[in-house]
Amino acid sequence: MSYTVPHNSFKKYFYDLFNAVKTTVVGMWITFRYVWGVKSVSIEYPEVREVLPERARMRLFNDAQNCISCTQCAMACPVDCIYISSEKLPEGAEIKKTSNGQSIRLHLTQFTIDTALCCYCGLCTTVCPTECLTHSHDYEFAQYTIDAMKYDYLAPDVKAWRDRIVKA
Amino acid sequence: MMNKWDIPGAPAEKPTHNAITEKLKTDLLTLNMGPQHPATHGVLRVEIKTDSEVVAAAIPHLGYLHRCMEKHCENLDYRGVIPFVDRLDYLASMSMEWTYVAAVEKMLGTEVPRRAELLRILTVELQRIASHLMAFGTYALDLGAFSPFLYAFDEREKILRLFEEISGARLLYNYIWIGGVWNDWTDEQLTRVSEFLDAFEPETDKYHDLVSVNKIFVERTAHVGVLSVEDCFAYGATGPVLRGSGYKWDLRKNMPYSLYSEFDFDVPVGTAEHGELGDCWNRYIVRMLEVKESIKIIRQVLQKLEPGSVMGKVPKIIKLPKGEVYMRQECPRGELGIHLVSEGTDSKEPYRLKVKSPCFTHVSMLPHMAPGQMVADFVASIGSIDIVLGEVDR
Amino acid sequence: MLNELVSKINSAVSGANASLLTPEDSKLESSILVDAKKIHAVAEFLKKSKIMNALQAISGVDYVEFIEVVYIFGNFDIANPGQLLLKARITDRVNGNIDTISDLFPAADYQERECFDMLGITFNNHPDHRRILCPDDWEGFPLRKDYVAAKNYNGMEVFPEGKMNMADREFIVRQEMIKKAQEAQSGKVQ
Amino acid sequence: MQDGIALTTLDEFLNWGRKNSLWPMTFGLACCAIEMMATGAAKYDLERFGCGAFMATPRRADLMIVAGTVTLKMATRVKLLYEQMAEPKYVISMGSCANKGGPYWQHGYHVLKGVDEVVPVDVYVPGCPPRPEALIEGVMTLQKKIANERLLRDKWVKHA
Repeated sequence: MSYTVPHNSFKKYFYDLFNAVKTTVVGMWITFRYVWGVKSVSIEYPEVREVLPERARMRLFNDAQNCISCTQCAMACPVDCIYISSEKLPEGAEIKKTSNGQSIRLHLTQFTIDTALCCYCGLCTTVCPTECLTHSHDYEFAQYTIDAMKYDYLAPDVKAWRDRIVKA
Repeated sequence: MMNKWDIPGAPAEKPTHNAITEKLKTDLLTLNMGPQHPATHGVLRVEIKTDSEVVAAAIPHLGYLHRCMEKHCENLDYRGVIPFVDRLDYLASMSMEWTYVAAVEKMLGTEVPRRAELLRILTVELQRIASHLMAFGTYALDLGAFSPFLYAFDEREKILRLFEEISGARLLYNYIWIGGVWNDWTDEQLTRVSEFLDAFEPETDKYHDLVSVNKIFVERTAHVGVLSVEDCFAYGATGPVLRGSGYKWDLRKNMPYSLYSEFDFDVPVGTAEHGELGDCWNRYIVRMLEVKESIKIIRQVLQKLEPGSVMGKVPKIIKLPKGEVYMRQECPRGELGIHLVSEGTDSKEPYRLKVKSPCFTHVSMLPHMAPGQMVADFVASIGSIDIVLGEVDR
Repeated sequence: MLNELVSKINSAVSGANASLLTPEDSKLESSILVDAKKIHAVAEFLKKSKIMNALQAISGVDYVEFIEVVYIFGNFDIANPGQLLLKARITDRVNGNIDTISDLFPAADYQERECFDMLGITFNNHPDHRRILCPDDWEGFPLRKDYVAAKNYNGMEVFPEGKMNMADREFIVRQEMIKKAQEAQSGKVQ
Repeated sequence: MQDGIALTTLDEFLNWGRKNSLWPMTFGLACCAIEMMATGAAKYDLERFGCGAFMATPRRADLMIVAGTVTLKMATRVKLLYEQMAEPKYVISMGSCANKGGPYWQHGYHVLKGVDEVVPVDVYVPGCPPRPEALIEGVMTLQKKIANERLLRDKWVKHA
């Protein structure tokens, strides 16, 4: 790597010339070696997909059946993109249980997440007591309109959606 | 012999270039570089006044990415600030997070478990490698070499994959939390880190062969954009810019924070092997040598790691005592400072959060560096200070 | 250590009125408060006596009664590294001004411009006193506590209603109102 | 078959050409620009979709990928760049910030709430920042849109 520069200008001229050719050839050789023997790193995306790590934070998904309307996620959200509202259950109504045994005392009337605002920081999922709000591994949801980015997790088609996203 | 060429009517001497340019009076031409320009690393706009091809003055215009981050932080709780600090220097999010978190922890007086501190050092040094790889790739791209960009990104992707496994995101992690780190690394992941380092170390030599000693690269960068140590102090430059000028200053060594005093590593300064101290080549080589030091630190971290908890005791709602703190840490681009002011324990939000960003300081040196350079050299100068506009404009 | 520095500043610069600000909590940073009119002389003293050799940042904090300009100096001396928070207070919110120190520390040039842009403090004798982050025709100083964001800039709506999720927020508000009304009603009935 | 076979086939041919040579403009704004660069690099290789030739000038580009936060100061420049592009031109809004202001929507006094305030957007890619695959998916979504364009038919065939 190091070399001493000859002071004689005539020698220096040829040394520079030699050096330029040498370093260029070395660089070209490094690049040329990639032609053979180096495994291709490209992932041919639509056909081959990279397996995402378990913790990957992609689109949010709320399993509304387990939601107890505690609004902790909406409070923790630094960008306020989660909108929840709920009302009291009518008296005498059956109190359902979540999958981890907490009782649902409020009737969830709205659970909307605006994914066009979400910053995918993961703060909402860590505070969720029933672990119903999770980051799914679904990142392919480019849209033609901005309104399609707002997801209502109480919509009637959420069942089919759930089957697609939550690969249990 | 009537003249040099033996042609009647020809002048005795060949007119020199300087003699012509001295006679010629040209108007200053205003060139607008940016905000959309491939060489300005984002949305920096530099108004250049050129005298023919020589830059006479350069006036940076900032604020094209002013995202009001400091205003936002005044309206968020202390945990919610972390995603916003991430987005400052998006190439070194881990370092940004740690500086902010360290400031909060200093005010809170939290004890951070030893394993968490070591993991923080591990991630931050990996991030330093990733960030310097990016600097290497884009700097070569600025100067016309494309393949180093591909090689650098290839290695960077491996680090990002590790980060994605532990934190869940590729770029903006939200991994270092107040009191510790979010997730623990498994032994399998730690072995993969050491495997990565073993494979990556020879690659750095390849980069030296490919770029550092390449005659074209050396000619473009040596003796270009020279900054003396006095200039650096006057403008408050830190990080690789200060070290490239030959001043051996690194916060990790000179004012050790966290557990850095336990580690054995070197502070690389400009070698002046090509060019002179403080020029673009030396600033570049400091980054490349720092990558090796980071590898050294990570190896030591891997030896020191012992099982344990990764999260200290932190109250559920964080409220800080009245007062302020100024926290400095060595980030890949220089010293990041966080000036955090709290308004007493009845408030959940920071009263003021000022970010002293190294890139902002370095951009302010451009008007000092530019005069007398060719326009192409000016591009090399911008690349060598390695700015990230998210941090400059905040 | 800071006590010594305070007495040094007071003896070197007459009228500086330097005083030590110590927080109740010992973990936090102490700082030195000086008279705003003497800031240039104090900075000159710090530079000449080689106590601090670089300016790191100029931060401004808007406490509503006064605006505090915080000069953050760093000593990049390997034998004696350190940092110092030097403060000056400005009570006039409309015409608040302070002397520039950019002739001593060129780093102050951009930092002071940022401080002017964000908090509206005028720096006297500054060579290039313009806004730096916001556009030149921007109104107001964003980091002041009483700042109200403009609704329109150059014909662009800053907070367009359609994008603010008003319906969702209204939904929440309406639900709360219904809840309150129900509670009030049930209270009456009982 | 009101449109006729010839025009349909011609349209398809034109769309095929357009959708497979989308040259984007080198136009990075913020964090998402890094992911855009990663998409162009070796691992994800945007070139496979005929979309990897990043042009340094808007005059030669077909596609503007708005990658990052658009501030009010930058908004006029984005509009200028869009107008400098030659027809046909398409815009992909990449990431939360370009979609709707992203994390900066609430107190962002200097942030434009979505790039669609100044330029027409064809495809919105969510994510903060989106994964490179997500950007590729956005490009594919745009290609789907281009494949169904009715250039000649809309021009020459009069619909009732």
